[in-house]
Amino acid sequence: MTLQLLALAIFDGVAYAALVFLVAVGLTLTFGVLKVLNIAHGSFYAMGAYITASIGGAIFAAGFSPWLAFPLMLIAGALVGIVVGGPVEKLLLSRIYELEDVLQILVTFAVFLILEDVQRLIWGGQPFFESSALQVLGTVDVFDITYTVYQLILLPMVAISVLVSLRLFLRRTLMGKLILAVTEDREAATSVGINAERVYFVTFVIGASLAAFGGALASATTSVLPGMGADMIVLSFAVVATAGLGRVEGAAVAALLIGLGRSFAVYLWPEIEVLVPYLIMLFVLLIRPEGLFGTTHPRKI
Amino acid sequence: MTGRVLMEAKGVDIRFGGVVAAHEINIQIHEGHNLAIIGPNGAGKTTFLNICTGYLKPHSGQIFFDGADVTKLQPRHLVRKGVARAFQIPQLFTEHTVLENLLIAAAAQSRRWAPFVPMQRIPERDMMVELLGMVKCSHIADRPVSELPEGQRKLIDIAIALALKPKLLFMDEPTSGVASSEKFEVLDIIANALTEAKVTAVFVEHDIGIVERFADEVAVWNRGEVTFHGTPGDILSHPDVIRDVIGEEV
Amino acid sequence: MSLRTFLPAVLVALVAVLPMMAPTTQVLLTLALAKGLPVLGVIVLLHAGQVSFGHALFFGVSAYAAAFLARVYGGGELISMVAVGVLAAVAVGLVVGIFVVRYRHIFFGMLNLAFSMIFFSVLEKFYYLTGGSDGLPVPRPTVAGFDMERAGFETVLFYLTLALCLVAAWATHRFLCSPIGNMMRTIKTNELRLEYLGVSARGVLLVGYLISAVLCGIGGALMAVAQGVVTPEYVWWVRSGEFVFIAILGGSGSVSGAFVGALIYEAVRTYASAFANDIWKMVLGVVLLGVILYAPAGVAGLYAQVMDRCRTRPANKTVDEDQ
Amino acid sequence: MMGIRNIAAALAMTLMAGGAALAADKPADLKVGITAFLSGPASIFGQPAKAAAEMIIKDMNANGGIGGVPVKAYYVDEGAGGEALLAEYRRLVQNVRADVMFASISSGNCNKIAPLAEDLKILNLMWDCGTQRILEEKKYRYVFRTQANAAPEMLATVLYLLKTKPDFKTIAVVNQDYAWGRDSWHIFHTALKAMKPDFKVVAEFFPKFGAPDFSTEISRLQALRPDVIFSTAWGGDLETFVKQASQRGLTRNSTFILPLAESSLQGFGKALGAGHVVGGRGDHYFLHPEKKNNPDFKKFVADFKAKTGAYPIYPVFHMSQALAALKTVYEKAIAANGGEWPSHEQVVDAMPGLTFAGLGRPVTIRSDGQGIEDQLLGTSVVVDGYDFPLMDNMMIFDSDVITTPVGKLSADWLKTLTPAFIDRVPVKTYSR
Repeated sequence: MTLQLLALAIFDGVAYAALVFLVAVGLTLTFGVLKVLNIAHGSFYAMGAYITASIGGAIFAAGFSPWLAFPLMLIAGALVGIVVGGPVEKLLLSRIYELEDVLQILVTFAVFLILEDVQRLIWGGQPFFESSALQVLGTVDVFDITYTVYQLILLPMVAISVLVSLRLFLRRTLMGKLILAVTEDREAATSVGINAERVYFVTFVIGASLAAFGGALASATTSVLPGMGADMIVLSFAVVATAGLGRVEGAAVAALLIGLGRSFAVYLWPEIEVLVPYLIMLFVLLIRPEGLFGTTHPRKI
Repeated sequence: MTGRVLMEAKGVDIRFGGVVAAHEINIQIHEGHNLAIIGPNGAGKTTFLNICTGYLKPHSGQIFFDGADVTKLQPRHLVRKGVARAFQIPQLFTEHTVLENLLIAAAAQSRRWAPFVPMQRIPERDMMVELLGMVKCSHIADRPVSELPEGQRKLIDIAIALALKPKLLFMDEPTSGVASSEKFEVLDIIANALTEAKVTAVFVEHDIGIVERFADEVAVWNRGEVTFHGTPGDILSHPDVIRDVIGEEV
Repeated sequence: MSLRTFLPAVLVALVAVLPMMAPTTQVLLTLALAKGLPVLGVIVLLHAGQVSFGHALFFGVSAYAAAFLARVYGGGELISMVAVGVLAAVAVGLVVGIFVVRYRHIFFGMLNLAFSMIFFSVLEKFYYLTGGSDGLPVPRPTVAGFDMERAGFETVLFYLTLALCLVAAWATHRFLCSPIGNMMRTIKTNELRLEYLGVSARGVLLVGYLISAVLCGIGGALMAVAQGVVTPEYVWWVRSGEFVFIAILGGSGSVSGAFVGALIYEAVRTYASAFANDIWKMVLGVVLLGVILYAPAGVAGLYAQVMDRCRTRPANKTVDEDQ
Repeated sequence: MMGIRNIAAALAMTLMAGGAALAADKPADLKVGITAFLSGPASIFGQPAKAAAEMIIKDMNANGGIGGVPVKAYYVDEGAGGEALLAEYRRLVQNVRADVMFASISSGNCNKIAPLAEDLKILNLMWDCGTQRILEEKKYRYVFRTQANAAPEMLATVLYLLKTKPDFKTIAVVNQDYAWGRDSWHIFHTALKAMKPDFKVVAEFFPKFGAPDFSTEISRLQALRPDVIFSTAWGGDLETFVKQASQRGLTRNSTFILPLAESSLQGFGKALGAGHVVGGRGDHYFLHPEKKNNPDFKKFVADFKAKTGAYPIYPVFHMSQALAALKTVYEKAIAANGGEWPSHEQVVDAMPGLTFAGLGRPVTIRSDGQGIEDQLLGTSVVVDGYDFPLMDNMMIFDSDVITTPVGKLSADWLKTLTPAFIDRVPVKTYSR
């Protein structure tokens, strides 16, 4: 493998990792606080993508500037987080925090199934392809290879800024500190009077918005089609488990690991490309069952 | 102090973050001598039980049982060697009845897996019914343990440990959660059962009255260290102990 | 015989004679029963408080093993195909099981999913061996050496499936009541105490895992033979999800729930997929939510409740004495 | 009641099958069960085909049906999954008592259905699926294919490539990771190797079916710069791949060989550009050079566009062929039966040797049940008046020569080809 190919594999891997990170970080954040692995997270991702692609397609066809795609993505993310994620937490999840783990997962699985068909009913079965946002930023040649600015520069930058702002939010703002407190020790946090319900709600909406925003960003680079949510939830879980459940910064590292692993596979051994995330996850968990950055608290007895 | 050394801790150290939970602990547990562990909250008493039963691994030091180094063993290995434990918060099988809890323990003890034989028909059943009688719980044999009051749950927890036919039994505050009027009665039941089964007991206890009556030896824990170890008569009258431990209790 | 046991016996008898009345239901019932077996496998693990989102793995491994056997010998024998399928499922169950029993809850569920997805990808990737997404044909096997026409074979297969299901249900029930079965159930309530009984919780869970793999194995091989073809669809996550769904629908508390759930599910699916294919997943989701929130014990649980009510109503006075 | 009726019906069928010489009564309608993807990604094939079937059947029935009997169609969704499909297939054959079944689009489904149809003794026309294995590996009495299969389709693609771009040196493949993607590449590669030994495969990618993103593959292809990039992908996957490749400039550097692109031309929009090889699994093209001025053809294309909003694509042609076969075989069997309505077995007997014409050139059924269907390929060209690429430099290959001979396996037969074969295949060339 030449140095040129090495560089190319890294570029591809980073661009891919950026997208995966955006979705996985929402999942891990939600899990950290609610202790529920939200399988419907993949649906939020898909819905963000569908909304951006369909509305974008309509307004660009009507002659509006393709630059509008970027604010549209933010709106789509927030919209899905609040309009879909909000009610799911308030009406459904809030009723099941006392249930066994198994049933909690199944409830989010049920939500996932329902949202899958909701998407099908709204957007049909055929793929959407709306890449105005990607085209408007143009391309850049690196080592004679044409890359889109969107994938090579914008996506990694967005991912980094989300990571940084999330860190600042969690460490510097009151809400952020509350979220961290609940993540660390739910009982202690509620016993000192933190309104856990509100923290749950806000966290869930943020998590859902991040997933939808990830989907919105992805919609410019890929075709939006049924089933994309299912693929994404499994991939995100691989990232989150590799990192350690609830680890925000860890998710960035794990996403990078899996993104690079995948792109190197395409260069070196394309046949195992789809297996790479799982292989990495299994390998990590075999050595560190709690994930790369996870910690185990022995139960107090 | 006489009797064979059953378990011994040598230079045991453990820290959690900056907190020293055990420091240079050296202590011997003698066969037939019931040992009470007293000390203020957070002194590292439960941590010591956790280390002795394999739940926690010390950062340095060793644990010997019957002369063999057992420091690295898991709780289940120690149980197989004869070290059982009852917990501060009773650890029961909450979807099973009282008798079923004991039957599971008995089956575990005799390694009777019997994958297609109903558990109610195992030969150990009679023994467990008898054990229930010994701890005066026959009348609740078929009640789900989740419905029982704390005192009874504690008894069942200890009965489960006894069903394992241990040589050495650790009990973490066996009378906490038991109404003070019943404490002596409960511990009488336990002590009788222990004597009958020839089990050496190590128990963490706050109630000095109980300690005086049931312990053959007393060890005092403070900030992760054993500060005193001797007969109840010597230790409980020691002014430092009265000031640091007993005074706090009263 | 009490009403409580009488009705299920009637149900079994009804299932047994239905194909004589309505021949087209025979294959449908065979498929439903074959699917009930892996559901039973999922239920075994639910008793340990664990849910596997990848149990279609063992279903598929067995189905492919049966198909390979038939291909190697240019046609197979029904009994040996089922036996080889089960052996393969157990072998894979042992390898995967040793790894996954170290984990609980979400990790357990999702790692199972990951393994099944790896196998799914392998089936599609190693195309020249596995036939890729087209799968492998499973030629109609001989039965105890006899070549049979489709109609006769399907009848034999149906009654074999029914018999195997009854045996499996009985054996699983006995297992769950046995000492080791009870130990496995304590993984759900207090794994720490189990370890403090000198028992390896992982070891016990592995036994349960292998039993569930056997159940999936029987179901997978029967399904392969009944369908006449195996495809990677057998291992897809949707199928694993279906097993879990049926387990919850039927009621995870008892072994009968698996088959009751599978029969209801297959019947509704067959007739609903014609008109409601577009919203099929939504229907599943809504039903799943409804069952979890309002009838957590599933159909079998509802039945038990109704029976309890029938029993206690005329005998209200005696209830107090029990207290 | 129900049970007795079913048993009686089963008995009646057995008697009928036994006494094939008896003339059957003319039924009230001729029931045809049609399986097609009505949901899922492959519904881009199934939905147009269903629309075409509705149009053609309506037209047929308006003109007296088949031998005076109207045709009634029952549609089954292949997208519901294998089990549901088989259950529904059985229901149509055993309960609804369909006279003929058309199944299916997916090769995987054809694999499942062919043995079932044989056991149920029901005439089954494989109307769209591509796998050549079914009829090559086993002899069927009741299963026929009213179109070509993967072998002549890929062989024609190789021939077109070698006629138009004989000097290429390097090739890469990007196919969907499922049976069709693997199989079609295997056939294409075998045939190409036999007729042009000096080329190099620089990359083989099989991204998973429904992959939403090909960025990494495209980077790799840009670094490798193959002369030719082959892909039998279809539907959303093909559109995504071509669009992403076009954004990154890959379509300017390499020639794409896309044997199924006829079905996606309208979806490509401006992305594909000129100079790439386009095929349509047969002689299927809404501007078919031999048919585009035929008034019936023109009317059908116009009606179809009016009904569905799009131009017809190859599954529409395949459906027209299956329905043409249905009509023709019944007429042949009626004639053979002295004008009486034929029994099911008589219809089956009339299938081998049958020649019929749908919207394209005529198709003939061989003794092994395989249809001989000519193959059209062309080169993409951008033309004013259409907002998607059309085909130029079209060639229609005669399929007698390029279809694997009866009794041979394609995998073996293709290896026996030589470079001389290229000029032995009768071909007609048309420009736009």
